[in-house]
Amino acid sequence: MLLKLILAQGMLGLNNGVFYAMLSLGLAIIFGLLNVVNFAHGALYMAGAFVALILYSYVGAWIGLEQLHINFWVALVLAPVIVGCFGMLIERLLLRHLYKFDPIYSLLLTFGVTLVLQGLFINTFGASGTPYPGQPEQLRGVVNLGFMMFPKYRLFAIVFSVLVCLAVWFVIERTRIGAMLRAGTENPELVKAFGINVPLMVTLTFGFGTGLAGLAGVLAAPIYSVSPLMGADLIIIIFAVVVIGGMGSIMGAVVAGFGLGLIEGITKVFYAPAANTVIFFLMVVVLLVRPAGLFGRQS
Amino acid sequence: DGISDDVVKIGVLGDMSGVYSTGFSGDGAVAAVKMAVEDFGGEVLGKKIEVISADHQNKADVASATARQWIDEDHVDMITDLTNSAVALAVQQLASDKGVITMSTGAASADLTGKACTKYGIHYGYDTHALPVGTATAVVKNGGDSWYFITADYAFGHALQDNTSAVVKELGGSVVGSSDVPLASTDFSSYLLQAQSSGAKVIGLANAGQDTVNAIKQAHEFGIVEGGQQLAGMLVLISDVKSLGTDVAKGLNFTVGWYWDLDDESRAWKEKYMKYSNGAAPTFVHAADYSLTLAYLNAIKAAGTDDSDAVRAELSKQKIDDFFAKGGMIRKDGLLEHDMYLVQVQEGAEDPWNVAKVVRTIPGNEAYASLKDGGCAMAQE
Amino acid sequence: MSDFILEARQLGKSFGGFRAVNNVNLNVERGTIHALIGPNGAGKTTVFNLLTKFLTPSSGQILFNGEDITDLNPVEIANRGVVRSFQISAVFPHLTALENVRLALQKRLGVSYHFWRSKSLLSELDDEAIERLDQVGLKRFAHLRAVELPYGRKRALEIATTLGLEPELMLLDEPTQGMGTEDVGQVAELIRNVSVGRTIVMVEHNLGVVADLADTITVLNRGEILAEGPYDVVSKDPAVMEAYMGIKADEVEA
Amino acid sequence: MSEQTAGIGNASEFEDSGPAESAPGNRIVQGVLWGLLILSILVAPAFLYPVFVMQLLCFALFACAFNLLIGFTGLLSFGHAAFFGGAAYFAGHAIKVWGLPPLFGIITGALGAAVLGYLVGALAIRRQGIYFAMITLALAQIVYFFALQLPFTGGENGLQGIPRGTLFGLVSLNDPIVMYYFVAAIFMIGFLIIYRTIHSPFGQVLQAIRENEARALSLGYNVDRFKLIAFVLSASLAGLAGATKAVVFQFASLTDAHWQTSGEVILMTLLGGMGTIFGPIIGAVTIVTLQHELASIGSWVQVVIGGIFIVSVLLFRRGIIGELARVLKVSGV
Amino acid sequence: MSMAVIDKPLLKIADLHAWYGESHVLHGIDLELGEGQLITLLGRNGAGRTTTLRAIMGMVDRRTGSIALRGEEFIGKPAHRIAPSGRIGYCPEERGIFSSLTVEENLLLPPVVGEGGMSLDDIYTMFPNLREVRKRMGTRLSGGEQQMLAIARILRTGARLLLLDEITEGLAPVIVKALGEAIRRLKAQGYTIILVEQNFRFAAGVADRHYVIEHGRVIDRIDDADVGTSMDKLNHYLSV
Ligand SMILES: Nc1ncnc2c1ncn2[C@@H]1O[C@H](COP(=O)(O)OP(=O)(O)OP(=O)(O)O)[C@@H](O)[C@H]1O
Ligand SMILES: Nc1ncnc2c1ncn2[C@@H]1O[C@H](COP(=O)(O)OP(=O)(O)OP(=O)(O)O)[C@@H](O)[C@H]1O
Ligand SMILES: CC(C)C[C@H](N)C(=O)O
Ligand SMILES: [Mg+2]
Ligand SMILES: [Mg+2]
Repeated sequence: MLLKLILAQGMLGLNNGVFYAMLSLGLAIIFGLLNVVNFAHGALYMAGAFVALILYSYVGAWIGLEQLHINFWVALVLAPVIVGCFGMLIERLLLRHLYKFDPIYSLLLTFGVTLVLQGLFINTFGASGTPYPGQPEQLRGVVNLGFMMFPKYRLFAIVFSVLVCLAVWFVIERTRIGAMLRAGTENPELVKAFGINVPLMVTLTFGFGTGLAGLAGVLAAPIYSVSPLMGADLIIIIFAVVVIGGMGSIMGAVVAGFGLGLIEGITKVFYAPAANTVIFFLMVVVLLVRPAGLFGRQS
Repeated sequence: DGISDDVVKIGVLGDMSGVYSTGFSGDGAVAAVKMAVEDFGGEVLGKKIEVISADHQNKADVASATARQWIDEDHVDMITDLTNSAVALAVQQLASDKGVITMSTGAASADLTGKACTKYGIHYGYDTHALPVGTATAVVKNGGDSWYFITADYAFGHALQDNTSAVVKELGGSVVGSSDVPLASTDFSSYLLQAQSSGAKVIGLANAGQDTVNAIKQAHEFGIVEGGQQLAGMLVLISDVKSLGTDVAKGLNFTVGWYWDLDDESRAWKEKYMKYSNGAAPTFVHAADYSLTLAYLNAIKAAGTDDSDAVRAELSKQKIDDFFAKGGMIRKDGLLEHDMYLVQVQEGAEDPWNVAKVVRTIPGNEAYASLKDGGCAMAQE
Repeated sequence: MSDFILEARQLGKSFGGFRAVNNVNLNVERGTIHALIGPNGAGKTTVFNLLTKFLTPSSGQILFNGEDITDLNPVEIANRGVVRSFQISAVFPHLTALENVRLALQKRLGVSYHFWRSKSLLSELDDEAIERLDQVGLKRFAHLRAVELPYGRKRALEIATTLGLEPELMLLDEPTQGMGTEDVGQVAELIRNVSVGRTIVMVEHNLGVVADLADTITVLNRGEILAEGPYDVVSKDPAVMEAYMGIKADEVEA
Repeated sequence: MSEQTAGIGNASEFEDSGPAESAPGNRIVQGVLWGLLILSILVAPAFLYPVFVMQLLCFALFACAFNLLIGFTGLLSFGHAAFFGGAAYFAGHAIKVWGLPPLFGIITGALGAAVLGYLVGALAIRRQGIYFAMITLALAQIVYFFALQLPFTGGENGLQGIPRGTLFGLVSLNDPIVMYYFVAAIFMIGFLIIYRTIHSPFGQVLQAIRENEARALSLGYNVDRFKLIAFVLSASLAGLAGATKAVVFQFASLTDAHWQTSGEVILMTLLGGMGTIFGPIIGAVTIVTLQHELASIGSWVQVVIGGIFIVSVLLFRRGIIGELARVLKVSGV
Repeated sequence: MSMAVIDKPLLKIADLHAWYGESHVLHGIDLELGEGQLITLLGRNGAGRTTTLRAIMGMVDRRTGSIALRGEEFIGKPAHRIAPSGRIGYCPEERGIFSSLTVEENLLLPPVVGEGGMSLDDIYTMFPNLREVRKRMGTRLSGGEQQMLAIARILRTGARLLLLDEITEGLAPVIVKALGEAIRRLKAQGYTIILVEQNFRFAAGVADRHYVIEHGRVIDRIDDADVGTSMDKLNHYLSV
């Protein structure tokens, strides 16, 4: 019985890990390559979920086709693109002006963006959240895992996000793009002088990182209800995940994301009230013994 | 004597945007109060009646700061709604210290007129004692005699869990465990699993609003109901049933303080209310909001003043006899004792809002704790 | 009795598998100017960092005035009187020259943790601070903020500040780097002046300066000591000539 | 990935920081500001709702305490709400349950915040810059969860009904005017402590550390200890503010410990002027007044506050007082 | 001074002005050099030599005048187009080694701008030190190693015009000498080079001409052959 419960809570933990991993991955890309701590990452995740909701429930009505519900699969493609474009807009219009200052200003700026986004969505959709009705038919129902009934959709979310994380890791760590991006963070002027279009690269990277947040949002929509505050507390957890994984480390973000989800889930079996804090305690421990994080480059 | 500041100000302090903003509080509650003021004629003793409202965001500190300023600066005479027990407990205490009447509706904790009762605090509509009397009794009698609670982690949830446990145990059932869940959670799966592995026959939901809806949905998603466990929502509104869909909510029993399909008077009121609220049918909380506003204004009229002591005394003198409550009375401890109704979800009715049918009327004195057992020290002498 | 103010015994430092400093034995005689030279990457800065504990040695021992200071932290070492300068100039840019120097002097009042007292009590140090500035020719810049000083003068300010600690031993890392010829002369002069009554260890690529100032020269190469002695001896050492000056370079792969 | 970012708001960015602090022009401007401050504190309750002014004072003190860290030590703590809110709980518990008189309750709160500050600070100063910010944020979140879950805090309900009691057993603090001057006195004491700290030998070393940490170290200053002391001081004063607020509102709540409050105090300081003496007060007054005046527009407040944040970061990194000082060519204000 | 005009200059700079923000640093630089030539820019600290190179690379806030390379005007070009279309390699004064990249990543970073660049092996042969440290992070290198890396990095790209800023700064004599050799060899291989130096002796013998810059203007131009006879003048320009 206990083993069953541990496995079951572990699965749920892994399920949360999907979002930890995908969000911290985007955050790590943006931080590692642009040196910006994007506080708005949680809000963009929320925006991704809302894009899915809007596509399904509102767009049809807007264009006079009440029966039109743009489905989940389309949202899975469109939402990251839309959120990513929005991210690029933020980068172009706002962040860009802060690169020459202490990175803390970028953190503060994105904090402001978070407040604005949250406020706008609360005003438009209310604070309480709306369920996403567009869960795809193919993924309804449960799978019997032996130790539990697990919704098909959640299983899909886990597999899908693992694949996405691996693909992203490959591109960044195994291609020259990664090195170019890192260099661009450090000394954009010189990299430009070498003949690389740094501003474009930075914008695209930011768009990519935020697009990942949007993607995570779409994945989340059918699981949680879509709410303006869904990213608010999550972002703090994500920060801890990133610190534990090692800031800027792609592998660290992914492994720590899934791993911490798992640990959090299992904690619930033994002492549920500690589940909220276990990640932060682990963070303290990691800081004490390995200040650069599990996968970070030790300085 | 007379009306202080030449105006009677009623403050609606509610959850205007959060998890309780539909069904319990929000625009629907403000509409009910305004409708009552209009029906009353907009004036009392020749002075204007004014309604102001604010969002407490389910935060007791925000609520008490707002209430403090309402009382100190805006000279509000009565504060109502107070959906969210934590909010209500804080504001009721503060207001009573400052000699202002509060009439809580959305808030549920029986402590409001129990151990936390105050001189000017009134609780109107239902409470956590009254809810399980109908629902839990029905469930236990049907064989659901071991319970696991999923509880909203604040004043209300704990009060509801305690009151329900008491009923369950009294009937010979047992409580095997519970999980405390923060207000406004969207993922109940891990708590549901915990409940499932506890082996309890019944998963009692000591929460409300969106929380209840989410918990019920996810229980279905994880095949928990199919696995043989029964869900018991301790506080369910017809708006929740509507958003769940009657197919998902099928078979659910729950307790309400009023149902619009009780009689002609109620049906008529519902029709009128729906015009005020953009077509949403009233929940019993909205009906209570309307009813208490009239009761308060009548008391001022009868007392000839808006002085809190006089009005409070007058409120206990009247019987509440309207579409909402028949022969209800506001007791010394501030509780409105009135009949409650056990209803059951029904499918396929013509009116989309006709989601339930009344299966039992629970007399007020059975539903609510007696003055003596209520635990209000002030009311004991 | 040897009068070595500083002794490093078998000092070693590895980064990962790479041995940047290997078995270095350094004996610095009291009251002398001791120069550390060597090709780039030889480990000179690393040795400095080890001596001042900005890096932790992988092996070996450091003695100061005969006492083992290997386990002290940078602050304790500084407080014993071993003070360093940096390869790039190190001043507090938005403090005035006077305040820069006063920060060094302030330590001896023992009030640095006193957040409840007024800093006007520091003005008793002003006279001495001015005197120190005068020593390095900065008296008239006393009330200018350090950012506004030209590079060479920043270097001088740094030295004046260091002197404020009255160090027994000063470690200077490339004090003339990046200076125009006129500044180089000035700083060299300055170092000679302040060396009176104390010991100086310096890293320097400008052989002119080294020849001019140093009593003893240690040549490092690939983390190890290649040669040691006065300029005339060291500069004629064939190994040094090859490794450092590049004489015979034709035979060495460039 | 360099960690050596110099502290925020210093060095390279603002090259021209006016003449020496004691120049005659400065003296006048400083005097005017001091005069305005004292005068407005004295007469405010005659014109404004006293509870509101007390709230202003509490947040102003909070912002000044925060500024001690960011403006004068170069450390961005993103977790200061933990001390503000934590102290509120300590004070509330001490007064309500232990029955301490309000003044001692508030002191207990500040001491509690000092202990929290020590624990958080000791961990966080192991890293620098953006890391420091994120670590304080996460540690504050632990404090938040404790506030949520420990039995004595009242969880989501908060700690309600903290009695205001009497001062020295003599005057009742339930009288709004007495309460007001009590709060005003606490504010002034806190503010003077901060002012003195900045202008102390200790403050001088803090500034040196902010400008060039390695050099301060090489001069034999135990940099970590200085930072830690500054952190604890700042946390205690933030706690003083939080504890006082708890007594004013008779309430200790999760909001005060939430990260959003940490964000707000940053905004107040940034808006008023980091590293200025009076800036945080102006910033706090602006933000709290805005929140208060705009309360009726609901969540749009968040949008407005967020917008101010963005604009300040982009265009007014010096803040109101900082810009003023630049225009008037003065410093030390 | 001799005013020999080059028939077909590879690079011709005329009346170049440059600004950092408000501050006007270059006040009309004129210089030219032919394919395969090597010139040096001499001058005191702050004269504007570095700025001249940065202005060519588009790394100043504003520039006016003319920079014609192989007949094409470069003033209006965005910074990231300059190196590829001009086949230029730039080695900055502060070296610009990337700390978050390994030595090898640093080496491979600048995109190839043309054919004929050196291979990694050639580079390691030229700078054996670098081979040893190639897996190390960029700024873990000693000052001198960083300098070598900075030069090596642009030799890979196939650039034909090299702008080298104070490459002997902070280097041991042995390396300075080796670099001198390297420069000579590069010139022999047909590279065109602009060298900014404090130390004109370093380049004497290899250079075709020396330009003396002061206050953002070319104040003199000395053919290498005349260095011997212009010693006094040079010393006067470069010291107090
Ligand atoms: N933190 C580090 N990690 C790895 N290697 C390092 C580190 N610091 C220095 N090194 C290596 O140690 C060697 C010695 O470096 P050091 O800076 O001491 O040289 P140096 O003699 O001061 O040279 P220069 O004259 O060029 O400044 C170099 O090869 C350098 O790459
Ligand atoms: N980023 C900048 N902003 C403003 N002014 C600058 C900047 N960089 C250089 N300057 C100024 O431009 C002038 C020319 O500087 P430049 O670096 O070109 O000189 P240089 O001849 O290369 O001397 P050095 O020997 O110092 O390298 C100097 O007065 C310098 O102060
Ligand atoms: C809307 C409600 C369920 C609120 C709840 N009754 C409470 O007391 O908190
Ligand atoms: Mg060195
Ligand atoms: Mg230069």
